[in-house]
Amino acid sequence: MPEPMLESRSALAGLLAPGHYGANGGTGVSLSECRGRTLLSIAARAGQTAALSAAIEGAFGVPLPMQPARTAAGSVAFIWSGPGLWLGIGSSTDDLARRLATCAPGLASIADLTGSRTTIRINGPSAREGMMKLVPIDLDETVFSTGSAALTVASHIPVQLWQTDDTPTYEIACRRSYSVSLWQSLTEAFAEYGYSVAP
Amino acid sequence: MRLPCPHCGERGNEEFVFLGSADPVRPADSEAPIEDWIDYVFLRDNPAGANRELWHHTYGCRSWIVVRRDTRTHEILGAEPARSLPPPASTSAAK
Amino acid sequence: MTPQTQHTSQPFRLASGGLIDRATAMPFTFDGREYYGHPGDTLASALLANGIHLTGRSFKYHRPRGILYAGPEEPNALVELRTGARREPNTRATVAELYPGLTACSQNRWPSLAFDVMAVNGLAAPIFPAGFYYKTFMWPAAFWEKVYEPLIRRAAGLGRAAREPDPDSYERSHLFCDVLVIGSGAAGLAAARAAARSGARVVLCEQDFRLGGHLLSSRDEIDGKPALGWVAEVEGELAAQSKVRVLRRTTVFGLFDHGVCGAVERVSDHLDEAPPFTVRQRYWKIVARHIVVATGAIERPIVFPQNDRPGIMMASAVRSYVERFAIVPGRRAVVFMVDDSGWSTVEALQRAGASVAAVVDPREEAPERARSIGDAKVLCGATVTGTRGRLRLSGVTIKDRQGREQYIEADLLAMAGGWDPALHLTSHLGSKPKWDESIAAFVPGSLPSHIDVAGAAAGRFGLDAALKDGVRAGSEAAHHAGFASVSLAPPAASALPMHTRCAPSWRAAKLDAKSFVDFQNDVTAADIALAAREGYRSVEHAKRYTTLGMATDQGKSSGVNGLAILADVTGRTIAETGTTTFRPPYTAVAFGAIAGRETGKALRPTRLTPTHQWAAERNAVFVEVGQWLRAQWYPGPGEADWRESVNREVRAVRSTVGVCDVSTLGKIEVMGPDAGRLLDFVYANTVSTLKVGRMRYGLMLREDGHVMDDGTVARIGEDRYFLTTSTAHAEQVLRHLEFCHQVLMPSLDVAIVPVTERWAQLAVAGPRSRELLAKVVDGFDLSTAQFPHLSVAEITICNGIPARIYRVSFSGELGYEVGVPADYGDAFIRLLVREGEPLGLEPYGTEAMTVLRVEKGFPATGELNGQTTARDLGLERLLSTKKDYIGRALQRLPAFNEPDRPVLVSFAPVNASDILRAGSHILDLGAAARIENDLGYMTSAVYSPTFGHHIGLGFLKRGRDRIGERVRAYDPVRNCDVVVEVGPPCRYDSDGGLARA
Amino acid sequence: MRYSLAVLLKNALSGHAHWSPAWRDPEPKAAYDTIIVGGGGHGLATAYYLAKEHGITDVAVLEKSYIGSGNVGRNTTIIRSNYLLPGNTAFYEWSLKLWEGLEQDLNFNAMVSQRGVLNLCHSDGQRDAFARRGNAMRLNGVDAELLNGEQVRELVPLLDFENARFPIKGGLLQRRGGTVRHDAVAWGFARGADQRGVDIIQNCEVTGFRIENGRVAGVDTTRGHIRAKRIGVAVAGNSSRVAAMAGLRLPIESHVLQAFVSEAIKPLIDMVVTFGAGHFYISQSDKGGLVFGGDIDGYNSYAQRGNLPIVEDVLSCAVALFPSLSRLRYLRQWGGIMDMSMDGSPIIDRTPIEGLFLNAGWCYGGFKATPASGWCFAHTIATGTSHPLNSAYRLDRFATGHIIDEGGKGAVPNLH
Ligand SMILES: Cc1cc2nc3c(=O)[nH]c(=O)nc-3n(C[C@H](O)[C@H](O)[C@H](O)COP(=O)(O)OP(=O)(O)OC[C@H]3O[C@@H](n4cnc5c(N)ncnc54)[C@H](O)[C@@H]3O)c2cc1C
Ligand SMILES: NC(=O)c1ccc[n+]([C@@H]2O[C@H](COP(=O)([O-])OP(=O)(O)OC[C@H]3O[C@@H](n4cnc5c(N)ncnc54)[C@H](O)[C@@H]3O)[C@@H](O)[C@H]2O)c1
Ligand SMILES: Cc1cc2nc3c(=O)[nH]c(=O)nc-3n(C[C@H](O)[C@H](O)[C@H](O)COP(=O)(O)O)c2cc1C
Ligand SMILES: [Zn+2]
Repeated sequence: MPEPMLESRSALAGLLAPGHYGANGGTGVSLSECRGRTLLSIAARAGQTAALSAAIEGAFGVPLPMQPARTAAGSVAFIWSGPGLWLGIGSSTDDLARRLATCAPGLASIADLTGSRTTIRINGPSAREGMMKLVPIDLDETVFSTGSAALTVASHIPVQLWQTDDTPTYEIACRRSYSVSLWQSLTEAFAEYGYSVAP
Repeated sequence: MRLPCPHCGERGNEEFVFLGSADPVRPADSEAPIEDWIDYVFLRDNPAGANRELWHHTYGCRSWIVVRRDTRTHEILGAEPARSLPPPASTSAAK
Repeated sequence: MTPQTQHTSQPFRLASGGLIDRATAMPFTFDGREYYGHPGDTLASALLANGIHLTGRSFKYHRPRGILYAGPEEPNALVELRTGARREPNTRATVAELYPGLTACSQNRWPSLAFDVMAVNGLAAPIFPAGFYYKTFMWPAAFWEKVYEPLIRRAAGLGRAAREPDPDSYERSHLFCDVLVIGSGAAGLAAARAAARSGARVVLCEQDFRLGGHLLSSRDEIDGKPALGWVAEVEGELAAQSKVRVLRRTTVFGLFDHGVCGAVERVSDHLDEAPPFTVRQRYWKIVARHIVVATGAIERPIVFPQNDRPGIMMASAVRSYVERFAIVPGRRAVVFMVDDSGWSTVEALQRAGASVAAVVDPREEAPERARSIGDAKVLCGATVTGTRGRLRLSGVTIKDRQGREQYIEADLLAMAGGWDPALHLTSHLGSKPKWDESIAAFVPGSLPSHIDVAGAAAGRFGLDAALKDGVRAGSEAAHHAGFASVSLAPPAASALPMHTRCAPSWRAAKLDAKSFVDFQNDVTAADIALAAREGYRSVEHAKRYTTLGMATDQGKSSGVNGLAILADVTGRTIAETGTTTFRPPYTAVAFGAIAGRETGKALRPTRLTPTHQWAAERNAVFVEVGQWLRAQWYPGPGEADWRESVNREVRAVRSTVGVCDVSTLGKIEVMGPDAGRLLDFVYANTVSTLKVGRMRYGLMLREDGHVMDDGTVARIGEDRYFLTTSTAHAEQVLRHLEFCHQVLMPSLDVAIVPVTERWAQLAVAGPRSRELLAKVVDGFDLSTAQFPHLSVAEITICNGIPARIYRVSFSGELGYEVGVPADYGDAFIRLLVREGEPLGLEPYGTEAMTVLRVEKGFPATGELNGQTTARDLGLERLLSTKKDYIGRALQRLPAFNEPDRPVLVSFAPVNASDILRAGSHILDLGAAARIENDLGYMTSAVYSPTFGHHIGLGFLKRGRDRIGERVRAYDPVRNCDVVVEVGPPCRYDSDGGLARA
Repeated sequence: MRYSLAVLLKNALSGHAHWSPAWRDPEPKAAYDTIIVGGGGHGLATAYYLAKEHGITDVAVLEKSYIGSGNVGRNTTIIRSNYLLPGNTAFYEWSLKLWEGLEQDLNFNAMVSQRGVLNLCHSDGQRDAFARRGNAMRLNGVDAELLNGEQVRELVPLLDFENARFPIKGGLLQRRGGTVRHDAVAWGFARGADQRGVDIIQNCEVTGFRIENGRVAGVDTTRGHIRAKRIGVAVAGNSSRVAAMAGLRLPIESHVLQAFVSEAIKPLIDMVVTFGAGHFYISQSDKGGLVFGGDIDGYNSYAQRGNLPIVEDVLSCAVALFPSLSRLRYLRQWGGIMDMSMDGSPIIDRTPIEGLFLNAGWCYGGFKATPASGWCFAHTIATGTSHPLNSAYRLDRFATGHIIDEGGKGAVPNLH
């Protein structure tokens, strides 16, 4: 038997050198990658959406969002990903897949997507202004606020994003193969305000 | 151009892929008269005015939606998810 | 005088007044000479301050031309701004903001602006009327392209484009608002304030670098205070509100469907160079629920003989240069007006110390105002019949009411021809402007409910009207957007009420072949008459025949005069004649601004595979496959060219083992109790009969009967299938599945989830692949008995890492594909290579993969080109006869069943050293190279190290009957013609024993 | 009045006061032998060739607006015959041959400029597909050259070879391809037809067909009823609307295609260049404007205007391909209504209604077809049968499966 474990590698490995970049000493926003998350695609079986949401609420304390939004309890979050479809997020210790399988047998089709998306957190006073260069949707706080989520496109890259606090903080996820291109778009967009990269 | 996705809200048309008219109904099965098939696959009303058309929210929720739109003015007259529409004849046959 | 003071002096600058900063002198050069201006200047105003009117040459006759306007509607004063890679031809001096060190050059002249040899065109003008080129240059036939056309092309065009890549950067951003106000004149400011007070999200765009519109060049008062004070007050109020955004230097260039507007902000054009991290221009894509167009009005020139000399200027521009820029554009002026706003110009000139030698007005009586006009000679019922002066106006000939002509010396002629609402944007969505006889101008036609027009843009001239209308439009827009309107009393204006007895600017004089209508394109009144005479009577024909309104200014100044003259010569009314169509952009937009960052390498995102970093370290040569970058081959030490590398890679797979990243294949998981039913419907062959743990080849057709894609289908669980698609068709196939489910079979209980990026998928192929994989799987039995060809299993590797293993071969050898979570792909390939190298492993790229599959006769992109059928590919056995599926019905059409259709075969050169090339056509030996003899074509061709010669795949008529025969592979575009022998598609291990072993 | 330099000079002496109209403006007669619906390039060319080749001069062209108001007056003017499939190549080559003699034939300078059409390729697969096409052209006796990257660089040095997202690997060059002055084509054919007796009737919209016993008898128009024995419909983007008046449904959708022109500049781009890794093509007009375009907007439309996503795409591709164009400005954008057929190829054929003929489905490539289309349509109308050159362009090919799908895109019009 060779080496027992393989090392996991981020698609952005080598790109996220901590430091300050761009204008203004890099204080506009901070960018960091959200690593180590379990991602699951949760699809409700026909006619079972309500039952599935109830089962999940029972197990995790939050229901599934029924519109483009995010519900979260601790490190577990559910993000609307289309009608009858959610992205389940958990930390590696949440054991999300097994808990879902046990709480909702026959109610959902689940596929493991861990590692298939790169998620970047953007936080700071210029986050909203900068994000408007990337995505063609309205992020004004009256329209898109903490708990909101959307599927859209940034420079030809399909993305999913959601807001996690009022700073504001956004998390933007793209398919893994697009990570470097998305990172380049983000850093170009935020250079005007200055950004820091956090480990 | 802005299209109202029934799930995601109003979005720019760059997020969508257009397929064509939503009117043609797939014949009940492959043994249906060949004329019906030619009609379904190739012939279109192509109206100047209200048109029911299929769009796919490719960069959004990936739903197929039926949009009613005026082809002269581009005015949007309505939109609904394709899957909520009464099933076309062929579904029963496929079942 | 020291040279310094000589240079800094601006002889035509007034000692006081204006919105310029006299404390700072800014040097700039025009045509190589240095001058000075001030912050607040445009290039045009700075030139005028230095007494320079001559700034350009016209398009066709190369006539000397001067500055006509003070805004973006300028047709004449076009310059090449900046130099080198930043050179911008055709830049309007009237909008170029002055910055220290600005460099500009006149254009379309040789050798110099003052002496331009092409001005001989002007002498030949009689033989170059509108459309002359359609009537001549036809003899001898060959001369058009060899002689005439190159000459015409060289003479045409205005400035010269840069020839190096643009060093500046651009970006796009998005804005959403309840109310977009376009224009910051009295109407726009009033509208923005009213909308903002009601709580709406407001965006105000102003193309100028200062807010205020006409107020910047007037002495009007609002609410008893100077208008500029009111402007500052509103500006302050707007700036204080977080829901309001004011964008200066931002032109809204187009209105598009459903409230989408395009705008360009010139972020750094007023600077020598964009500061670090700052773009030159930003393209704003604005989505507005309501739009208030408050774009003002554009003053119309008067058409009269020789109305185009430098020194002839619009009356409103003269006002603007005097009041806003503190310049006196001439010492001795004549004012020619058909509209009363010209009186303000008379007053402004007099205030600036210029003498007004005469006021010429074809109307019969002067208004009240004329009485207090000092010593200016007021000639009512008079007209201007001609002008003099080569490079600058020297005098004006005037014919008075009695028909007597007099010549008056003057260096400035201001013309006030009336006003045209700047309604261009309102036409972008298809609304036709309508003629309003009461103001002798076109006004916006009926508009979609989310667009309103206010102030001069709506034909409501006069400051009072603009303010009232702005308040109305702003509150209504906010109201429509769902905000409670707040009642707001419009401010009161002191300005003189406008009276409307404007006379036609195109009938103020007797017209001739030197009465210019379109200044830039040299279209004269005579040209328009000629067009009508020749039958180009429709306004659209006249435009195209004469090129009226087709220059860089898009007829902002010439449009109405032109069509009014056309109406006169064709005996129709202006309303019957109609206008041509205004189209975006309102003013011309830099390509780079719209391209933004999405150009160069960033034109499209680049998709990288999970093993990219490793491959790069291994010096892989990458190839673009759609948006993906894939390793094409891995050069080895001492290898002379790519072919050697590929041969080595192929041999390794055939003899030991190779590994290839195939993660780019589309991967889709289809789950749920009805998954099998859906897949039976989308695949031509049956899927639902697969046993769990098994997989098969699957063929998808389009509904029109042709092949869409192929791939594999694996049954992972009772209700779970895993599909692969070709890299190229991944998105199309996914969308197609979603279509079949959501549109055709919505009642099926199925979930379709793309999982392409979940897996780093590595193909491990070759006789020793099993041996290699045995080292990494966690105790999984890879033997054929336990895990035969076309099996799938969910396993773990390397102590517990989840993985999927597929026994499948695209090379014909014993082969597997292993999927590991994408983040492990990098480590996994490193591990495989480390463990495999002692076994003889070579990583292989897409090139070797192609060789391997061509040897096996497997179709790929070249064969699945959208034009081929299952039968063409020899895959008819996959067409189920037991079920309905997409594409089945049309298999019945005659064309699908013709025996003559070219079918898939392979080719090998008879002379083993001959090279085969894809794209060759197939002919019978001895047949003439004519299309009637065309038998088919080659779709793929590779050098096969296995066979020691090239082999190809392709389609050949009746190919199956011709195995073993010789034909020609004819490739004239590459000078090749090779005798080849026809073979079956599969040349390597045709019974498939190796893959099953 | 014949055009020549001498005539031009003579008229110059009289201040151009004696030019006569290029075509008359007659009142419609009550009846014609043949009516052509649509005063675009194809309709006018059809009338011209009916008169010239078949001696049929009792013809009216009915145009709902001004002649040339449709696609002939709003296209990007590219002509070429670099087609792949049998049925297309010979037809388009015949068209190119007609272009080559058109000015002398019409006595009207349409500025046919054979400056070359270069299609760039960016991958080996694309190069092979170009080779297949180029070879098919050569088999048809058409000029075609396959260039490598270096040859392309020499020909068009302003292209980006350093920083391209999709590196340029070569190109397919047809030197005899080029551009033609769009409006002049409509005007030249109109003048030629008028001189041979054809009535060109503008502002005359066809609103219905009179059909008696399965045969056409005439049309209703906004200027009254007009009888005719034969009617040819050549209304491009409006084909479905007009066909519907005769109860026909067509394998066609109408889509908007946008085009753009830049400010005029001194000569910069010498030939027609098309991008192979995105939708973009460009040429420079005699006036100096860069004329360019890209993909169709992608949705059904009868409005002659489009939206921003295509504008963005086109200009991104422009700057990507030619980085030095970045600071140039575009001046105007407009749209035309394309008759997008289900296989991307046209129809020139009889219809199930006797005496009614159809010319449609030109997608965004019908300008180059104008002379041959008119020539073949005239033949079909005059003789009642297809000429071999248009024999593949049958209306019933969809029912037999003999589709002509150059791109292999299938029955989705917006993909062609
Ligand atoms: C932006 C753009 C770029 C293009 N680029 C190229 C190119 O580079 N090369 C190329 O080969 N092709 C190009 N094309 C395609 C080409 O222009 C068209 O295929 C071709 O012009 C169509 O034929 P036509 O000239 O007869 O059409 P049109 O000029 O559209 O003629 C049809 C006429 O029918 C009239 N009509 C419609 N309905 C009625 C009615 N009921 N009664 C009376 N009259 C009616 C219309 O008003 C119109 O004048 C382009 C098209 C567009 C829009
Ligand atoms: N006869 C006359 O004397 C006469 C005639 C017309 C107007 N006026 C004066 O003009 C004013 C009318 O007020 P108003 O507000 O209607 O017009 P305005 O001309 O004062 O303001 C229009 C503003 O819109 C801007 N603009 C135009 N197009 C734009 C675009 N596409 N994008 C961004 N900005 C754009 C202009 O730069 C200008 O600042 C009054 O002061 C009135 O007295 C006088
Ligand atoms: C090849 C070509 C070149 C053109 N060049 C110009 C031009 O230099 N200036 C201009 O204003 N319009 C130009 N146009 C666009 C026309 O003005 C007009 O927009 C187009 O013919 C569509 O007509 P419409 O806008 O009236 O609907 C050009 C059009 C074509 C087809
Ligand atoms: Zn959606």
